Amino acid sequence: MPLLWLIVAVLVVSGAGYVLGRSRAVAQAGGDTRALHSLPFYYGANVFLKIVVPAFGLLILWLLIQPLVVDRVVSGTIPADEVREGSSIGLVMAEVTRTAKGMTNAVAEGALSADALRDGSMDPEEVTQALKDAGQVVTSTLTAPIIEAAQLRNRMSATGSVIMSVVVMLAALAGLVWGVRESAPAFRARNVVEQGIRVMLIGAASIAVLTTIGIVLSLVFNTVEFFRLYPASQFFFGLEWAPSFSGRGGASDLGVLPLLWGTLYISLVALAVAVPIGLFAAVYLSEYASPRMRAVAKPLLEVLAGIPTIVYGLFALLTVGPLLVSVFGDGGMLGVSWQGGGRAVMTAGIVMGIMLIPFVSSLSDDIINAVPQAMRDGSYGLGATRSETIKQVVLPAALPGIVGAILLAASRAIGETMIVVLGAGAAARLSLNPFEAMTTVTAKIVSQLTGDSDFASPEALVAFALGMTLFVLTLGLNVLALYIVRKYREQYD
Amino acid sequence: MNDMRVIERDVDVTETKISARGVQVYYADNHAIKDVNVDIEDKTVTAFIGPSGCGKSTFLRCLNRMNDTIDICRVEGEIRLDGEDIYDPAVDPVQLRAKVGMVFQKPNPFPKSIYDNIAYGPRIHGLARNRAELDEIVERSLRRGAIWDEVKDRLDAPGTSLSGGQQQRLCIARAVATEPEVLLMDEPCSALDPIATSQVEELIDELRANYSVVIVTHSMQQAARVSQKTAFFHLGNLVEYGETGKIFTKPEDSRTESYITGRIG
Amino acid sequence: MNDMRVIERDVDVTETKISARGVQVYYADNHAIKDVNVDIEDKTVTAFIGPSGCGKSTFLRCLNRMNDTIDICRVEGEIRLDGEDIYDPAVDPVQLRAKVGMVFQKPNPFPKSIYDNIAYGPRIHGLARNRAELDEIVERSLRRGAIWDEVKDRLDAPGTSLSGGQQQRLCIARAVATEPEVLLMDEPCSALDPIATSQVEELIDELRANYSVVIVTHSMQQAARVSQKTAFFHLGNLVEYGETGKIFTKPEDSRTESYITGRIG
Amino acid sequence: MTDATSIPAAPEDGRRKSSLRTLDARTRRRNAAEKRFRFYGLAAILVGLFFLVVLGVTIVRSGLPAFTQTVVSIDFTLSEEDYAKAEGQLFKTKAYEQIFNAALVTSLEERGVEAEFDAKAINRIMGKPGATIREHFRANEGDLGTPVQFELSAASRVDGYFKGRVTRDGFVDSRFLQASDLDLVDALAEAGIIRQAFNWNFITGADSGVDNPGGAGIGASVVGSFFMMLVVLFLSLPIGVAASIYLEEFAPQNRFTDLIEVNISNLAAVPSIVFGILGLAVFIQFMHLPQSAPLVGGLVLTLMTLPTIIISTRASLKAVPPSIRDAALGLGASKMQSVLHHVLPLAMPGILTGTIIGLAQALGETAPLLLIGMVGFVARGYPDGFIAGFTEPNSAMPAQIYTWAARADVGFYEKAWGGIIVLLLFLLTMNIIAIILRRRFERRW
Amino acid sequence: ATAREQIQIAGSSTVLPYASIVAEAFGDNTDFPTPVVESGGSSAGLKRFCQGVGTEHTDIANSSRKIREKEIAACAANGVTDIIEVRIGYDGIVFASQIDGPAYTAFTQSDIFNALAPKVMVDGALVDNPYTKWSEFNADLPDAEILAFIPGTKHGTREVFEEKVLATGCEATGAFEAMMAAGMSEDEAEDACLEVRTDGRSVDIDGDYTETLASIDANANGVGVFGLAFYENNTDKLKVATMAGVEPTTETIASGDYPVSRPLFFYIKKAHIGVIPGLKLFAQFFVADELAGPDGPLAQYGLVSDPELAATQEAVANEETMN
Ligand SMILES: Nc1ncnc2c1ncn2[C@@H]1O[C@H](COP(=O)(O)OP(=O)(O)OP(=O)(O)O)[C@@H](O)[C@H]1O
Ligand SMILES: Nc1ncnc2c1ncn2[C@@H]1O[C@H](COP(=O)(O)OP(=O)(O)OP(=O)(O)O)[C@@H](O)[C@H]1O
Ligand SMILES: [Mg+2]
Ligand SMILES: [Mg+2]
Repeated sequence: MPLLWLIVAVLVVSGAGYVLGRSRAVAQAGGDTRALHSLPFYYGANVFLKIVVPAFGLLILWLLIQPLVVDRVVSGTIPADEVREGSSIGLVMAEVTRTAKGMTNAVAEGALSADALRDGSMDPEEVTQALKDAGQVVTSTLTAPIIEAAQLRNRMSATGSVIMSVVVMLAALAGLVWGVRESAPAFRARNVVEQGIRVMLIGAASIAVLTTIGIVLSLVFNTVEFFRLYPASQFFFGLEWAPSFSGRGGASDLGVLPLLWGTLYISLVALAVAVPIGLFAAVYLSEYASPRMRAVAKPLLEVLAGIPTIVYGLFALLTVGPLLVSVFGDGGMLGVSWQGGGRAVMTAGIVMGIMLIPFVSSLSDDIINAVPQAMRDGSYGLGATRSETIKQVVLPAALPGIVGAILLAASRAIGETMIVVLGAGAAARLSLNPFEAMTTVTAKIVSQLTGDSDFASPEALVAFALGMTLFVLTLGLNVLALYIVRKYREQYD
Repeated sequence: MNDMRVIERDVDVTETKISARGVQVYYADNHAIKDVNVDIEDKTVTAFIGPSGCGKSTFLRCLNRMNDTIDICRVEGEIRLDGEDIYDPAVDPVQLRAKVGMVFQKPNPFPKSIYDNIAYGPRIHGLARNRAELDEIVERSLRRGAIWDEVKDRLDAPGTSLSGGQQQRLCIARAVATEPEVLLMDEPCSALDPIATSQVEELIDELRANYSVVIVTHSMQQAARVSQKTAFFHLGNLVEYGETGKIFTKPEDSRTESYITGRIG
Repeated sequence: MNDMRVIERDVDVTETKISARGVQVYYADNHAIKDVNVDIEDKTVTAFIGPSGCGKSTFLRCLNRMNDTIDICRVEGEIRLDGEDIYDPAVDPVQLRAKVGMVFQKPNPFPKSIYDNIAYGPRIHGLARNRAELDEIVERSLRRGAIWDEVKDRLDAPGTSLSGGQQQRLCIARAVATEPEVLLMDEPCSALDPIATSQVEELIDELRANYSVVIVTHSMQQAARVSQKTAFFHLGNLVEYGETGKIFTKPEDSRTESYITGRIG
Repeated sequence: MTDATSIPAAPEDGRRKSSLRTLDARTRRRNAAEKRFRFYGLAAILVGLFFLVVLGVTIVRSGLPAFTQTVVSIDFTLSEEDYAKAEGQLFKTKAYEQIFNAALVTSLEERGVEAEFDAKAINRIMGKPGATIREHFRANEGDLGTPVQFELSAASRVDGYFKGRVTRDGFVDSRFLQASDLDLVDALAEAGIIRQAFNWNFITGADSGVDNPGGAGIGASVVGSFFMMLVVLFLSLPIGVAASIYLEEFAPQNRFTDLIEVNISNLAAVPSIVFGILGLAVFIQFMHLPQSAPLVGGLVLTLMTLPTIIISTRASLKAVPPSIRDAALGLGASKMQSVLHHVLPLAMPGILTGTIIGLAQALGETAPLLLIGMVGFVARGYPDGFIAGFTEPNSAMPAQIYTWAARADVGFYEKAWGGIIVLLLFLLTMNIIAIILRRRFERRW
Repeated sequence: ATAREQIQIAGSSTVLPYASIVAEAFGDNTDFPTPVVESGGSSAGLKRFCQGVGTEHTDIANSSRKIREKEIAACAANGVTDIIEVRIGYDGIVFASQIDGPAYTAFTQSDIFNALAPKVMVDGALVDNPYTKWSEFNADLPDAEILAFIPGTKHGTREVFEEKVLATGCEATGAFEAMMAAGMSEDEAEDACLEVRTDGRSVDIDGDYTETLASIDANANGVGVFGLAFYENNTDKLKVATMAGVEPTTETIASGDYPVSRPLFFYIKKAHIGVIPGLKLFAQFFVADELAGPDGPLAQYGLVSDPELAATQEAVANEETMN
């Protein structure tokens, strides 16, 4: 693993750089750290960063770019007649890549002689057989141009990695020299290091952005494909969700509205359960409970978030559903017959709400706890009761955090499937009655993705369109939430 | 030192408002108040003086049970308001605090608008029947806190965006707005300029007509100017308590004397 | 009013440490500082006086760019420290603040131990080579802050469990520990008793030998006692700036005069 | 200032003179509200705990039986020729089973067990011992021809009979078990041949085929989950905290930052299976990481957990009062130092809460694993090394539970609940550190 | 990347149990590692199967239906051209209810259609389904509320249920003719026949049969649709109903007497044979008489053994690709 060694080598150099940079700065200051602009640590860290960042940056870039370059060059050498009908240059290149890797592996295992990597006049059959024997993936009998291309590819990559190792090490050493030379007392090491850390922080923040881009990309192509097969207007405005399995075309109704309605309804019920319970629990934990009770109750409530959803699903199906039916169902305790079956918006919503309690309670508790005591004192001193203080002083001050917690809970509610499927059913329906079965977008995404239908049919592709729709909608909701927080935020201190 | 003269005012009533007997306060192991006995009279301004850290704030906070909010704080002894033990389990600290208002040492405006800061107390106590009345209370309180002119144009600005002294006056106005029977003020003028200080002192004097006011101060002059009674604390002990005039002119305890004469202000 | 006499001290150096030119500060629309020009001299104590809310703290916070942390605050004009514009983009505010230390109006100890509160500055500036040195710095700073005796037995107690005045002195000690060249003190003695006040004043006087000190105070006496230069602010304007003696005895501006004479303390 | 200087008359004479003990109507109302409020709080906690208890009891009651297993323990001698014969077959384990069952029949006949039985009945009683036997003799060829004591799990229904899941009344004959077999089982139990034992295999083993509930264990998937959680913890916590610090403390307040903020909250609402789609495309098909591997699972779950950690971290960073930052900055600390030294420690409880909740969610999540190949039948035993632990195919606890719950044999249903117990124990162990840490960081100021 | 050692299988959750039995046995009986069998549905399994050739793609796709033309085309577009189709047997689909519940013992397709269709024939006219109890249209059936748990639209079983039960029932009751008579085209009428009522008496189950079982547990009147294997494993809780007089057993299904069943398949990527260790052996193992035969563990578990197994074995041995 030369790559591993290269990384180790760079790390060793950077370790040495840290020590050198630090000691040089201290030495130049005559051993008096006070004469330094920054703490000695920063001088070391500066050199460390100067070595690691360019070296690894270069390494990563090289690793990304080299295959592209090699592929370009190699694909240029493949004669046009190698590309069979119905195939494409891309597939041939995939084969070349596979063959090249296979040959390398085969040589490493000793199944092929080392000069097979060079020999231009190898018998394709022989190579194919040798590769198969070595347990490498080969699709069919290889042809001479493919073997040659594979050899070229291997040669280029090998040279490439040698050059890469040299360049990376040079960069590391250059960084070392640069960094150590900088290590003079007047050098603003802290600023440089902090700038570096800042860049890393930005990097971390951009991972979230990259994830979003990735999600959009992984949904968008299939979404477009879906809309090619199914009219967008029916998808967005259709009032019915009834995919037909047989995929005979035209038989499916894929209207998103009933699903959206179900999502909204179930999430609302779930939040209606989780938010009051969670908030009251948080308030009690942070304002009333003894430290010991808090220490016990809070983690216990958090267990609720960790119970696998399948348990909640079964709880909904076997316990809560029948219970609700016995109250709201035909011949139930209330004498109303609102609820037909155990599966209902209410069932799923209530159970989901239970699961979400800790999302609201724990986080809100932390935030409430962080509100300075002086705020509370100010209110108590005016003769306010605790609850008045909490409602009018503490909660407003903790609002951003609480909204965050609720958003998290809402997100989880929207993303949940198992409880929905077991508790609310799989049938989409547009109805106001919370005691009827409904289903959510997410549940349908999962079921259409994991179903048995034709993967190129609208019934399967609709999952992507649903994902996209949900994504856009929740984006809207989040913008709204941000706006609310901005508007009502109360900055204490 | 001529302005250290004690203004001789009639102490109209001598009815005892708050009486403390054998009060001990501990912060965990730290014995902060040691066996303090004191009678605070109604319609009187009582000043607590003493070196920093001697327990003035601690004792003050005992008087309206604000110490309840500090976990490690333990109060022993007996404190009676109008003859009723305020530490009695039957006593509702909320009602107590409505009667015994407090201005804290560090100004702590709520992160709300200036208006809401003041209106908060009257609202929870239901002192205003309607918005107009509330507006009136707010204005009156801000005027009494000597801050009306500075904030009248920005009642919607957050209380936290005020300057230090303004925040302090806001807190005074806030406390006054609830019309407590006893007002505890912990260094209410520490961040105030002389003019504002005199306005607050006027307020205190005015309050004295109906209420009892306890004020912690580091300024002997202020104590002498506004108070009729003075209590001198030292290392958690109540060293001396009596008529302000007497404390400042003929202290009995040598510690009092040395504190008063060792003064600089 | 005999203790209002101005102590005539030699103003050793007249080198300008900080010079402000045409400084304007806005809090959103609120014009808090209006075109202030001032030269603060090295090895001198400068006092800022003025009514509450006039912009003293705001201006003080400009001098070490603490206003950067307030989003809505906008500073215009030029402030030079040793001839260098501190608002220059090339200037590192961190380094600036290491040189220009600050004691805030509201004491704000870290929720850490007393020891760590003091040791924090020396640690991040690498002022101590080892633990012993650090211990020494902490002790010296606490002594200079006139609080050593009160806390020496509980250096591990949280800084937030101190009394108001103690917190204030802790913050002074904390600021002194980092050995800044300029020390900005926003009402450092507001919560202190006379004895502690005099100790802090001594400290200020002592610091003057090497550093430049700017102090905001509401006490004319204090300004007169410790400062060589005094600046009087009014409604965001620097009304008058000059030798302390002159300001207090022969003010040029009528507003200054009325503020000083209208005083009570 | 006229109305300001005139002292207003006492607003309510009643209030002024009232005793502290006698509450006026308003105070009584307020106190009642206070009591109610406090009661709501307590009730909320109790409701939460009540559900926890209900769920906990359900889980424990349904899951505890998974920790025991009915075993048939018997001395068994395998002759060399039987061994050779069995090894010569395509379906070797079946051959071993037949040999074993035949031997059991003989042994029972010798002992004179008082029950009617035939070879078919024995077949029905026994589970799938073939693999165990083969494994043993392949590893210890020396044992051939000598008696070896085996403890082999009995069939799922026999197990159910011992655990009370299968009862004689209402018993329906099926090709899996017949009423007459129960007499035989009773007789065997009396003879001490068949009994209940602690099911170590459940704790240490890997998944088994759907016809072999006795052989199924959660152990391998605990390892899988462990490696995934390692990845999640070591990636999502630092990245999440770093991202939050940037957004909350350093990022300029502008549209772009708002966009990122909204974006992150939005990620939290993306259904987890969509992360699976992303993971399949990016990690497996683009980056060529191995399929069904905890490494990929961990990466996908990291992406899924990040928003939770970021949202909670940001919320708690926001909650730290600015005066703390000012104090540090005023001493000449850099922004970075003030954040790292003061703000972050104070925000720690919220960060840890986010981690606890995020990891709990990640630990229990199956949907994204579905698409990267960790759900189904991934019975691979233990990885042979630390690195291999990340890259070798493995399942995860929730995936295992999910698959078990879907299987037809009730024996697996019980295993699923047992797996849930293990999962919760795992979760508690994982959380305990965070909970202790969180308590240490909690303070009011 | 190093070559993958284990066989990677993905696809139908109906095939998964059988695949898991074979995979476990394969691991126990050979020196190859135990294959990994992912669930996730036929659709996802085939999709991954078709995404390309190479170690990052799966070797085998399990499917509870035949691969479709469009999918073959998609495969080809990604270079997956040589596919071997293997039929492993049949899955019987049965109607079962709580063992102590109402006596649902014999159904016909018409009964199911009458119970679940949104529009049924009453007195010769096509009307909105008025029935609330089974006995209302068939006096032989119990006097119990209609409540059926049928496979959700994600399941392949749904197709069989629609085609072999609803469509047949639709024609048998005369509803189909009535629809045609009412002016629907043949296609429309066929589609209409496959619809189910939406008033909550027909409940879609998107989950597994365990979910159906749990639903039946919670509803004494419920009738559920199960796979034969699942039913046979739970005879102590469920009682099965005959369909058109035929009792569902492996024999009746294999002989074709029992009308509701479907074949199960898996597909092998020929390019991976000889490359992924043991791939071909696994396929052969799967369809060997010892495993998939009438006495093998698969049949023991409930798979209806394919009467033409020998031909399948032949085809696998010869690596016969489709087309
Ligand atoms: N954060 C802030 N946001 C908005 N306005 C502010 C803020 N801080 C101060 N102000 C306003 O700026 C003006 C000057 O405030 P500053 O704090 O400088 O006064 P000051 O002279 O220090 O008063 P004091 O003696 O009361 O502390 C005041 O009107 C105040 O209300
Ligand atoms: N919350 C607390 N926890 C622990 N000790 C405390 C707390 N508050 C105060 N103390 C200690 O109790 C003693 C008395 O404090 P107190 O605040 O009453 O002093 P004070 O007289 O108000 O002083 P100052 O004039 O400085 O405000 C001091 O030693 C202080 O350190
Ligand atoms: Mg105090
Ligand atoms: Mg100020």
